[in-house]
Amino acid sequence: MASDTVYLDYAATTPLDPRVAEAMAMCLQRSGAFANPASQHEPGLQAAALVERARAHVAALIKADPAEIVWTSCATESNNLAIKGAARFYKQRRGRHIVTVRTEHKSVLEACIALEAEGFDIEFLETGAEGRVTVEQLQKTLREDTVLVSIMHANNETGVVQDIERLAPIVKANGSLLHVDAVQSAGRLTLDMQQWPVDLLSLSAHKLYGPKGVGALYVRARPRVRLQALLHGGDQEGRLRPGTVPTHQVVGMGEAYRLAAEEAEADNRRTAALKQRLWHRLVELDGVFRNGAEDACAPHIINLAFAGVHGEALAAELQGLAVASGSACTSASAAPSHVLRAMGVPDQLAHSSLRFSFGRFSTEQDVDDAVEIVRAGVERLRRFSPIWRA
Amino acid sequence: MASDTVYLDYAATTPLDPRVAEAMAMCLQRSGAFANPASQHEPGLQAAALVERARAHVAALIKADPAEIVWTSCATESNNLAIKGAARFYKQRRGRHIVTVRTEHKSVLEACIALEAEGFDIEFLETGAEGRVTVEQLQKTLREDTVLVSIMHANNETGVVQDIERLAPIVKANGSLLHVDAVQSAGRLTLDMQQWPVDLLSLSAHKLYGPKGVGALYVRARPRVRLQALLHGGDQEGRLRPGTVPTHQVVGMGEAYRLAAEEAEADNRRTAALKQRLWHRLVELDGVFRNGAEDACAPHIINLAFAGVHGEALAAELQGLAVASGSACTSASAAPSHVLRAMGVPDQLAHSSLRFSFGRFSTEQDVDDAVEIVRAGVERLRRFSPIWRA
Amino acid sequence: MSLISPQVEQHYRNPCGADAVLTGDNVVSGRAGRLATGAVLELRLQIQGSTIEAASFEAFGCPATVACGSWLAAWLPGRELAEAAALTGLEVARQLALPPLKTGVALVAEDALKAALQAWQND
Amino acid sequence: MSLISPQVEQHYRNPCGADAVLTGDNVVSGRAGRLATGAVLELRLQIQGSTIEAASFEAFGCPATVACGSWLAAWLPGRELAEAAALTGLEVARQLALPPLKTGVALVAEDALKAALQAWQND
Ligand SMILES: Cc1ncc(COP(=O)(O)O)c(C=O)c1O
Ligand SMILES: Cc1ncc(COP(=O)(O)O)c(C=O)c1O
Ligand code: FES
Ligand code: FES
Repeated sequence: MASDTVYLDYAATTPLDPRVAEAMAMCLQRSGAFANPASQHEPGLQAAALVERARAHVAALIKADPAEIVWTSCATESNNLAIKGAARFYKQRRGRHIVTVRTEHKSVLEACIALEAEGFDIEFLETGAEGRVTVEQLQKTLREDTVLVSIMHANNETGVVQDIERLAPIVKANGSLLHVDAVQSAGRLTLDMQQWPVDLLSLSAHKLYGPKGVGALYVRARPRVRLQALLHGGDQEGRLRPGTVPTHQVVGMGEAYRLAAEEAEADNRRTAALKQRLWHRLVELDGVFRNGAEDACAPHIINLAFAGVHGEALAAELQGLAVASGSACTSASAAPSHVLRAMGVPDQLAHSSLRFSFGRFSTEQDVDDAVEIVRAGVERLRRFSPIWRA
Repeated sequence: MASDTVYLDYAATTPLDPRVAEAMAMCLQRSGAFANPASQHEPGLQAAALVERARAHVAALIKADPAEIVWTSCATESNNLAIKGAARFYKQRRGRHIVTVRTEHKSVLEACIALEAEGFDIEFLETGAEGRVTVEQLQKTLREDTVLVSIMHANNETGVVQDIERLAPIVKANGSLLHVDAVQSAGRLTLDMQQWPVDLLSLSAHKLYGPKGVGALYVRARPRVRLQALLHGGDQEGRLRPGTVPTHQVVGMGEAYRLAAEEAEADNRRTAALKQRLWHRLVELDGVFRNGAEDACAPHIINLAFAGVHGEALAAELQGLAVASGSACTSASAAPSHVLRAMGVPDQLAHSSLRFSFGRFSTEQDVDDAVEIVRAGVERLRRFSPIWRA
Repeated sequence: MSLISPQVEQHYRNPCGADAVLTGDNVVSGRAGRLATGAVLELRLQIQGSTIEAASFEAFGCPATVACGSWLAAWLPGRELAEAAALTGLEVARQLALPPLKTGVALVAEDALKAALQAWQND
Repeated sequence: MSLISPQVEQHYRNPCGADAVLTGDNVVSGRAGRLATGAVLELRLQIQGSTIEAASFEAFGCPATVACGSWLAAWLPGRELAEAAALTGLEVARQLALPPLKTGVALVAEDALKAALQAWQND
């Protein structure tokens, strides 16, 4: 990428940590662990050993047992496997009622909706302007036939954090399974599978300085959670996920998670400070609003609305600055973000929102440059905005 | 891997071509195309451009249009998406009869069998000792409600090649869809989607000097073949395969396929010669048989039975030589290869078989070393074999 | 931005009639679009007899929306009212090489123009 | 090979009684297992009175199969017939630290031993 672009889109994807790239490169050489980790010959066993070491690193970050980690090809697959897999396996035993939240990632929402065709009954929890689900709401919605509840930890658009520690026991008391999409929170917030009664947890590598194209699903072993596989055809990953395990990819994820265990605290302190710096500067622009709960937010994400200017136009103004525009304008609909709408953000502001997200390589200079670029864009667009009167 | 291991297991997985590793490394640097190819900012568009160039390279090798290539996470997923996706989409229109072959890869067989639970009727074509399906057999088996036929091109255990050019028109004349698993044949045999009436074709990167963890599915555009997706949750890949596209992985596959277009012919001439060299030397051992048609075999695979010795024991003898043992002894059953059994190979010989497979980096020295290692192992084991009398 | 043609790019970066201040008896305005769908366009026309003398716009929307406003503000001055009334959104979309996804934005532009011409008639 | 314990490795690489040639009136043999399941073991015992004097084996099968044969050929000489008859496959599996997957192979070994002892009785 153009080296002069200020990259504040870490929630979309992060660059690799150079140490991760190095660990992967070892597997990519002819002299490295290139063999198929399922092969029973010596080179295969060497690759398998690396795969298992990586599994242990991922497990360690969430305080799980390595045997509870299933490799997948991305968090979209993890979410689909968790939701469809559990729903299909337990529907006879338990029922066909599924509960999730309107602000979930598309891969959760659409996996749930796909299950409607199989006779499942999906119920969506609403969130207030804060973007948070309450204990009372959840309690009211659970039914005897609720087979699965899927609630994300940190939201990818707003950073808003759901209080899994308080919500989880309620789901378990009802005898339902709980799936948590922890893609944005892994390495940013504490995840503790020994303490939290969570059954399934989705993880991704590429939001935490690991490679794209690999993810993981935590599947609780005690009591054992069962799933119906989405793919068939091999004995890999306890038959939950057949296909040759890509050694370099999982080694990259393992190394990324190992580094996170060591460095996340310092990273998070830094990104939280950068986020505050950005907010304090931009709020001076007038008509700038923060979407989502300020006091329950992942350290790396901030979502801001700029009254009077359109997010897509603003994004086009931001030459040299990579951030995410709120509205999903590359998709067929010109609708603004489903997350912001679900939080009751007015249409105008929902269309006017940008997500800024920070990471290990972000600097104060990045923030200061970003502020100048955004200020210029907002000021130009407001000059001919029919809805902005300064 | 131990650099003194002779690696003759290219059909399990290949090492990366160093040029592929280099192309991938460019995407793995912070200064490289690390952004999310779905992002609309400049770095995202740069990544998307690389993804599209890679798609064009893959399409070119099989004479398809780039828009007909869908990225997947591996060929196991390609096979599952093709088979379940087509069967589920067309069942109402066409019927629930599916035809495949007993010698297919597990991911095809198990995907088909998984469909039985949804009311599909799976019929398996038998092969003779040659391992080949005949036109007459296929013709006899097709029914009016046959929705899908899945036949692999080159077999992964024996190298036996099905005559897709003759079989495909028969499937199409019947109005059924045809899926071909071309994982082992891509880059080894000609694949021409302009000439062949094939609807769906599965491809993998890691059998052709590309990375593990990425594959592709060819989906014919004219007439357009429709599929029901396995995963839900994003607009990527025409909604057939949501999830962040892993730029470095698809760039690796693209580069591998680009190189194959240039170098496959020379590679194949070389591997075919190495295979003959191995065969001529080993046949001197007595009681060595070749599994599968000799005259319709992919250039890189040879499967040999060593009478009187067990494949797993032989594999354990072969310190310093990486080849594949026929029987699947790491799985719960001690059954010999389903492929060899389907070909009518007697139990004893099926248990006594090894697959040798060659590739771009194989040398005559590799062959000669392999012959000596195998000879020593076979001779030792035969000395106390209850079923071998020299 | 992949959805942006060179024509849109030009008008978006250097819009025509975005800074013009049109006032007076012979100035009318028309507004179209909804905040909910993310595109609002307001057009002002200064009219003399049956001729449009000057035009300006304000826009809230994606770059294509801004470009539509700018294109109108550049094209309208000097036109007869009848000619302006005959302009369609599809023609605007064609002129700006908008992708199909953005046709809706051009229809908003047509509506804003129609609303302004209607306001003149009602005057 | 991940399914191979050190005990199996030792017996497989250096099997006992694989090369012994036992012949004579007081030699019986027992065979068990099937080619179909990939493990065949043949055991020969040289018996004097109620004592096993010598043993040899032949095996077709995975390393565990070979190791079972070798372990028997090493363990049996000097044993009383009654003691040999009491040996179970599970004990063989335990001695060789076989993984559960390979228990079947040890049961084949037990069967071969039983068959040889039976042949002696029938003699
Ligand atoms: C919260 C959340 N869940 C799931 C995903 C899907 O991740 P992937 O693109 O790796 O499939 C993302 C990434 O966009 C995310 O932010
Ligand atoms: C013929 C064939 N089909 C499918 C596959 C599955 O490929 P992957 O392991 O990449 O999913 C393989 C590889 O083992 C194969 O040889
Ligand atoms: S904002 Fe203009 S179309 Fe989405
Ligand atoms: S060969 Fe011994 S168990 Fe499979």
